[in-house]
Amino acid sequence: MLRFICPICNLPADETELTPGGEAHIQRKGPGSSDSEFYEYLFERKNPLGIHFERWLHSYGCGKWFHAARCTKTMEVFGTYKAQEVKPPRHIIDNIKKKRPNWKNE
Amino acid sequence: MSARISKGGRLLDPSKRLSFSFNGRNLFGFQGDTLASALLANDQVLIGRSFKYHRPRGIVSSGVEEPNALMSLGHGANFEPNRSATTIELLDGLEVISQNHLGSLEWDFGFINNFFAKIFPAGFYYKTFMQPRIAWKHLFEPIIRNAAGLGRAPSLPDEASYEHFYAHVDVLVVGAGLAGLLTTYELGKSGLNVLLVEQKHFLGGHALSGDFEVNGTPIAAWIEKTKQELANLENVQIKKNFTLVGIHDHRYLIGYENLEVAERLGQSAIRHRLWRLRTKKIVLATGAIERPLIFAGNDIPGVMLSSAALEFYKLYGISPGDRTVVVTNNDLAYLAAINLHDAGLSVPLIIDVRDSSNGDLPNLSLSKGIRIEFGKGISSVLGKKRVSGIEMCSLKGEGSVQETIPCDSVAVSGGWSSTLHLWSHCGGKLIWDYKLNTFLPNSSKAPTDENGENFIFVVGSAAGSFCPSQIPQNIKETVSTLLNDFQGVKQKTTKILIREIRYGDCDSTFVTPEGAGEKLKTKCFIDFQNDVKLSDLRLATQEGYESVEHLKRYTTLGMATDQGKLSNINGLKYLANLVGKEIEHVGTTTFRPPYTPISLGSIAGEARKGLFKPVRKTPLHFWHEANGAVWEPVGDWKRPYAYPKSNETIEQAVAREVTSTRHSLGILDASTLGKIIVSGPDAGDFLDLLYTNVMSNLKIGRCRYGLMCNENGFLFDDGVVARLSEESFLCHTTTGGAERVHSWMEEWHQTEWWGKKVFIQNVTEQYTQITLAGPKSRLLLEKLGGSNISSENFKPLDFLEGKLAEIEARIFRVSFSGELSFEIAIPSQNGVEFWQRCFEVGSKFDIIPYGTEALHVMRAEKGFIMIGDETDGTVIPQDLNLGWAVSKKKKDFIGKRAQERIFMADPCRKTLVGLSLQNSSDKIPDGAAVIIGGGGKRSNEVIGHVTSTYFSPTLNKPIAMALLKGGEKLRGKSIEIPMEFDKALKATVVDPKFYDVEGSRQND
Amino acid sequence: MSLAKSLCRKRNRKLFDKIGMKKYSAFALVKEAFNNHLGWKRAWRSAKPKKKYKIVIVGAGGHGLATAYYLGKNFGIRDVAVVEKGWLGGGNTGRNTTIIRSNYLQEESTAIYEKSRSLYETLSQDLNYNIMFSPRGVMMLCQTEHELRAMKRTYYANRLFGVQTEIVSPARMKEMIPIININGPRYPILGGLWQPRGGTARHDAVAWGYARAISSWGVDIIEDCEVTGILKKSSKVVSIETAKGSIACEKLCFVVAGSSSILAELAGFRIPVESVALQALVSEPIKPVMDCVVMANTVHGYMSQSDKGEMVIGGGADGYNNYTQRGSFQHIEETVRALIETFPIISRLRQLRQWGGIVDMTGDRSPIISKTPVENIFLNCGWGTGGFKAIPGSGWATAELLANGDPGRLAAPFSLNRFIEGRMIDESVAAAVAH
Amino acid sequence: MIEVRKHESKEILIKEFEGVGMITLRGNFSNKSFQKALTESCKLGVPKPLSIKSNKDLSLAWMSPDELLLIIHTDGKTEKIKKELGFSLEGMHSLVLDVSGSRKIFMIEGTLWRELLAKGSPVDLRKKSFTKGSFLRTRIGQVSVAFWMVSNNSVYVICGRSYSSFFYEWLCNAAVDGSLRKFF
Ligand SMILES: Cc1cc2nc3c(=O)[nH]c(=O)nc-3n(C[C@H](O)[C@H](O)[C@H](O)COP(=O)(O)OP(=O)(O)OC[C@H]3O[C@@H](n4cnc5c(N)ncnc54)[C@H](O)[C@@H]3O)c2cc1C
Ligand SMILES: NC(=O)c1ccc[n+]([C@@H]2O[C@H](COP(=O)([O-])OP(=O)(O)OC[C@H]3O[C@@H](n4cnc5c(N)ncnc54)[C@H](O)[C@@H]3O)[C@@H](O)[C@H]2O)c1
Ligand SMILES: Cc1cc2nc3c(=O)[nH]c(=O)nc-3n(C[C@H](O)[C@H](O)[C@H](O)COP(=O)(O)O)c2cc1C
Ligand SMILES: [Zn+2]
Repeated sequence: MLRFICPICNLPADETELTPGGEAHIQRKGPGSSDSEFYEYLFERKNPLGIHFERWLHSYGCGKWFHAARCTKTMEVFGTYKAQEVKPPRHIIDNIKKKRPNWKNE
Repeated sequence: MSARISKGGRLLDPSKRLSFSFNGRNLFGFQGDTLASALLANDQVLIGRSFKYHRPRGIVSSGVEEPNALMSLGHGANFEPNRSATTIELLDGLEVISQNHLGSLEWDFGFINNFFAKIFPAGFYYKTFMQPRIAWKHLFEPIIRNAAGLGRAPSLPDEASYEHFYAHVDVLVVGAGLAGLLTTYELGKSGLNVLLVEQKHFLGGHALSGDFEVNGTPIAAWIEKTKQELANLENVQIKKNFTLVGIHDHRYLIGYENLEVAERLGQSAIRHRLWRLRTKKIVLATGAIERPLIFAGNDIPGVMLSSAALEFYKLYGISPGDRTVVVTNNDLAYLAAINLHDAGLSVPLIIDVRDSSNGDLPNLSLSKGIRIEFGKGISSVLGKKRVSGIEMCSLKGEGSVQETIPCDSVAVSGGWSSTLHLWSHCGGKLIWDYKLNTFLPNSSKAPTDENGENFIFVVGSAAGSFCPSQIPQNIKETVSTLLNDFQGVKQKTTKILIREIRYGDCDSTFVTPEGAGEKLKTKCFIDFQNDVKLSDLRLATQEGYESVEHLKRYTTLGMATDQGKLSNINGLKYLANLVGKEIEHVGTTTFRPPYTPISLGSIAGEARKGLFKPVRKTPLHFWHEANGAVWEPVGDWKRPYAYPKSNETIEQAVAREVTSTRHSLGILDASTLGKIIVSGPDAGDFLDLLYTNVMSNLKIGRCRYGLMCNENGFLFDDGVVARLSEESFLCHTTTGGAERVHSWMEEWHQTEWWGKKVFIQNVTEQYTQITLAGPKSRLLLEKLGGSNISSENFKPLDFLEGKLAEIEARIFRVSFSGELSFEIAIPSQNGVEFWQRCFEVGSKFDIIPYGTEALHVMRAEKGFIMIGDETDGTVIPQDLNLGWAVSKKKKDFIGKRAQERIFMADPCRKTLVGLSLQNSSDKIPDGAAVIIGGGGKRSNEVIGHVTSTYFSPTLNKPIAMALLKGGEKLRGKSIEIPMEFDKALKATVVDPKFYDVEGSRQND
Repeated sequence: MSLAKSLCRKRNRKLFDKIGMKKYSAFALVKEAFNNHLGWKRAWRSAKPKKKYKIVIVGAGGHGLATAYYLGKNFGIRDVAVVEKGWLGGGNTGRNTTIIRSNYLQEESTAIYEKSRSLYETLSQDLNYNIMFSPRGVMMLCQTEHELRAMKRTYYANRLFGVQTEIVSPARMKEMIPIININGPRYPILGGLWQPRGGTARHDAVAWGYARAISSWGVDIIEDCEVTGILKKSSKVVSIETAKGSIACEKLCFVVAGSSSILAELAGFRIPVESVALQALVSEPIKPVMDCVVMANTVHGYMSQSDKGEMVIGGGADGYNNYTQRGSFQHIEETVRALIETFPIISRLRQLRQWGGIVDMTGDRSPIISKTPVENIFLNCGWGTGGFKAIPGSGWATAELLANGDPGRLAAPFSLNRFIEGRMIDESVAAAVAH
Repeated sequence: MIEVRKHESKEILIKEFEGVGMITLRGNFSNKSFQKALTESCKLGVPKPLSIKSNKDLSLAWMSPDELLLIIHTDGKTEKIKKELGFSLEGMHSLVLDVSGSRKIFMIEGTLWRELLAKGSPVDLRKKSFTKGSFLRTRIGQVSVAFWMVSNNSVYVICGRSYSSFFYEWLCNAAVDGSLRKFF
């Protein structure tokens, strides 16, 4: 039963108050993209064993989406941040690197 | 015999006699007894039969690790199988029945299995019962199933109440033994908010059976005193009958509070309460569980753990037998011998498999005149339904008998296993301690929380401090590290001194004699409940099932209701021997929640019957109810399906509702339709991205039917959009779609197009939405008065904000029935009033309410699609001839790119058509498949399926819509719908608009 | 190794003796009883990896082992290794609720699941290992009008594709399943889709049975041997790195379910798969009360009773990526309350154990049996919440793909390409869950 | 504010109301003019996240970073305040909606109200965490709600109108005599 601190409310939100939304930072591909680009956007996922940047919705709370960096192996959370960040912010990356020196952001 | 004696019994209240029944026999016990102690008090040593061989079994333990003493309790709605007698507090009037015997407990026909035991070793069923094939299902499987299964299932629904409770605490201490009490005592002074939980109905754990002193106070008195002191602390709470059953990710814990006794005594409305705890730190003071030694006949009733013998005596005043032989590999079991001896019972012999002991207890025993034999073991236990003696042998050899000692009980100890299940639930690992002969927490592979930090601390015998005198120091250190993690909280320690004699080391022996041959091994039980013997483990490894996990699954070792609490470590030790590895390399199987079984009722909590799932009700719900509505669940809503009159069938009611609406006037509660306001300077642009058609050019005061697709191009919702003002749109959605569409819009706005200035607000519940349909609908509205809705002034797809019958209303001229129709939104507070006004005024127009089915029939007659019927998540608008509502001009909208993919333009895609039956007395079934060509045979190509099918009261014939491959090209062609028995219905492919194709009625 | 090669050429019967495999039968059991069962041989050899194999299959779950089996049986290819990171059958094959059915909606699915189900019927005999296939029937409840319509659609589709199913009335259902509550206040039961030849099997035995058979042919099953790297030379794989050294191969096949993305990453491509936890639980055992499998999709829960007597219960999957083999408690809760509504008598039964498996969910919830961007790597995955029933059929189809280099009729629709073309095989249209 | 029904058990009194004036207000809180408009028409400033501000007539609750809920305690004022707000926010990207019919409001009285809510809500309800002035949006059982303390002895809970009869039953069930034990 996960728990994240919603970066908007600053409240620890119980998993049952949240809705998961899959991988974060996927760049939308619309008309004009090639078939394979569109396939990548729609279906291909990193699904890593390790640190995953992902989306959550504080659905029973403020109703806002946010991003989280979480390890899919240990469930450790390295921080949450706003959904409008197009890439993981510096402090999140720093925190991950501090705790997982060998981690590479791909 | 086992019996109640006048000594011991720290938990008993001899003034309160309780009566209970066992297999119909009336027996007595006292307040404070467990069912197990009460049974023993009545010399009920044989208490059940084992799972596979139906062997006679007795009580072996005094706690949750009990594998044998499973009972069925109560009757009727209170019946419950598989309850272990050692964990049940005795209650007056308790009804108890033993389990798993064909015939009586004493004379069990199932015992016949025991004689075939030789051909039923572990996994025998994988090797046989294969021929003839049919026999497995009809013969062998039923036999196996009936033989297995322990207790009967309840036959009546459970009437008890259950509930959940959420709590946040700073520190949770699990287990109120000496270690748990001391920890709580220490933490209590810190001011932190502490919860101490104990699964049993008393505090003190094993220490309550001890005879040592804490700071000079005898242990029992110290426990009582500490309990009082803790009770006075504001920040500390203690819960008995409360088992922590699971530790889940991110410090989410599940606790199981057993209130059965309080419930039975009328002091609690709740039977079980399931706690969900979030805590900062957890201290496991869960103690240790004793292991049996393994020797032939170790399952015969009368053989029990030394700690059980001690506890039954100390806490409940029970003698396990008149003559008790103790057999052990450690010092602690001497406590049982000494205590029984001091109680005046006979302890003819202590068999100690060790060569000697470096502790004080053996000498103490000798000084009391108890005989000790070192380096010996048990070759066999004598007796069938209870112990009559043991045969002593030397530990080394193969078990040749040196002496036969008559006795009626055997107290056995094979060492102690620290209780660390909870440590492992969330990924914590264990290491084997060779000195203590137990697994201990591996602090370098501890479970971690969401911050990647350790959050579980282990103290007391769970951490390997088996001797009470070690515990205070262990706790002091733990508490100080724990408090480090709480800012500003300092430790205030008290000096605690526990004086206790020195315990000698435990030895690693677990099987006696060491050289036991095959014959003995087939009587050496490891898992009592599942009848797993040494010979089974040997066979499994011989066949290659030698990883612990294979071993477990092949032999069922540790899979019983005690989950191997008693058997696992012995099993692992034997496995290690068999495969020639150290136990730490063999590893353990995974510990999984729950620590002890919990009722399914408690998991469901209050969410049953009426509270199972929310029901959403419109403001008019009570009216529908009072007017005979039959309900249909739609999403969380309940909507009226139809309003049958007392003499009508539902079909007749639907037909009447349709006809009457088409002829005069029908009224529908459409409040469940989603209503979403999208407002802001960019609202139009934003909606252009969400709908397939253009919304930005909609005129104020006008409506447009819109479609929404997902990024895969598939249609998922439709509805009418109205432009309220320059910057504000009102989007209608399907009933099931309101929340989905609202969050869909929010998601795209927040995560992709946050630059667009819009606010999105779900106002579904703000309005009572009412549809008035039928040729007389305008007349009614005119009668209600307040707004100009004349045909010149108020065209199809117009809307206006005004008043009707003095009530503020928004009126939309839209039609889903094909009739002249108005949809009216009234603030929900006024909905009922308005609805009733419609009936008052409408009576002269023959107004009738209609339900969802009439609505569906009417829309099908018009060939309108229904999300969920014509769509199934794989359909694009073009398939439904709705290409006109998909903009070609727009650069982008959700689903556009997807619709450009190869398969979306494939000519063999299914498209929507109407079906007209050639024989109009037929009815096309829902979902029927459609083929081309005759015969209804399998060989024919399936070209699609029926999406909607109704009998049309308007046209007086069946109508249907279907999605067919290349549907458009099939117009006018004949297709077939195969039915049972190779029959087929014949139909012609037609336009799905069956009624009023020009739309003159709705545009009137 | 010459042993393996020579084994490939000889008839099975002889192989039994070579490996020392002993035929299982009641007779053998009685005979062994007199010998204290000391004569039984290992079910499968514990093999050390050779330098090179023609085909290496990664993952000794049901699908990997079945693939090896049909490679040997249908194509005579036995120079094969099955490499497993843990203990064989320890993935989802060892932790599923064992429902076997083939009443799927789409033609492509029906074809492979029905093939699979029919192979299950004789699998015990084929493998000479009792996998306890129990065709006790699967009942899928319909609790809304909409669900009833969808089930009817499935029923008609099934008939035409040769899968025997029927729609049963609530009254009939009550006769078949006396403990069911058909008048639940919230979602009364409106009917059911009944597949009489569906049922369950003993999950572990499926893996062990296949392992024993292929091992006897000389196929190497290498446990405790995680694949950690993939060596490629121009778009082809030459060898794999493992915990037990490097192994060369001509063809490589990933059959690793929840770990598929990790292996794809090692091989340098990505796949349309996400790994999430799916949970199950068992009650304490009781005497038989329910003789078939019941699935309730509207309320989310399904249940059957094992031969040992526990009620085996499965529910929904978590919505977030997870490799821990445990999930969130709320799913257990949802499932249990749904089942108590459906079977009120189970409220006083007790949960004995819960666990999770990591299931591989694809974009359209249908599996992938396909070639990949790397020429000689093949992929079998995406069975998600429902691939136990598919083990024999999928093994059959994957063997075909591996042997021929191209998919046969069964596998063709399940290519990776379908996601690019938009040609999805969407089973969720008929049922929310697909166990 | 009309009392629809009430339920009394030994420890708890539950009352359900409708017709409580409520206005949803969306806008940019950091915008000075927005703040000004608010102070002018409500005499209340923007509340901090997870909090509620009240005066005699009104309460203003933080719903999300761009949404406020204005609760009007005095009958008959809703329309007027809505107009005023609409007027003063004119020209600003904002939204003012009367949502009085969208929700129902429950008053729960009794010393064990925390225990009652804790049967269904995962939030931290300890006295030190949930205090007067806190406003939380969460879930109780399967229903989405928001609540705030009125006094040491009472709390207000709001939920969607269509869920209210279910929620009322939920509350009555949770208040059953013999099921509440002091914890907080
Ligand atoms: C709780 C639950 C209930 C289910 N219920 C049903 C049901 O009722 N009916 C049904 O049909 N299906 C059901 N399923 C689905 C079914 O279990 C799976 O689809 C099926 O077992 C998948 O088999 P597999 O062989 O593909 O994968 P697995 O059995 O998971 O095997 C994959 C193997 O690959 C190994 N592996 C992974 N990475 C590596 C590596 N790097 N190197 C070497 N080896 C590796 C793993 O250790 C594992 O043994 C359920 C699943 C779960 C979790
Ligand atoms: N009798 C013996 O021979 C023996 C053996 C080992 C230890 N001890 C003695 O026991 C004492 C050690 O005390 P301790 O506190 O470490 O152990 P303990 O066994 O006395 O206490 C542990 C307590 O935790 C409870 N518990 C375990 N799991 C639980 C759960 N999941 N939820 C709730 N409660 C749970 C148990 O019911 C028990 O009361 C010392 O006196 C030591 O000498 C005695
Ligand atoms: C069909 C089925 C029935 C099971 N029955 C039992 C059982 O009776 N007792 C038990 O302890 N576990 C039972 N299990 C659960 C296993 O013990 C184990 O938890 C599961 O296979 C997952 O493995 P793991 O817990 O080792 O990760 C069963 C599992 C399955 C799939
Ligand atoms: Zn939030």
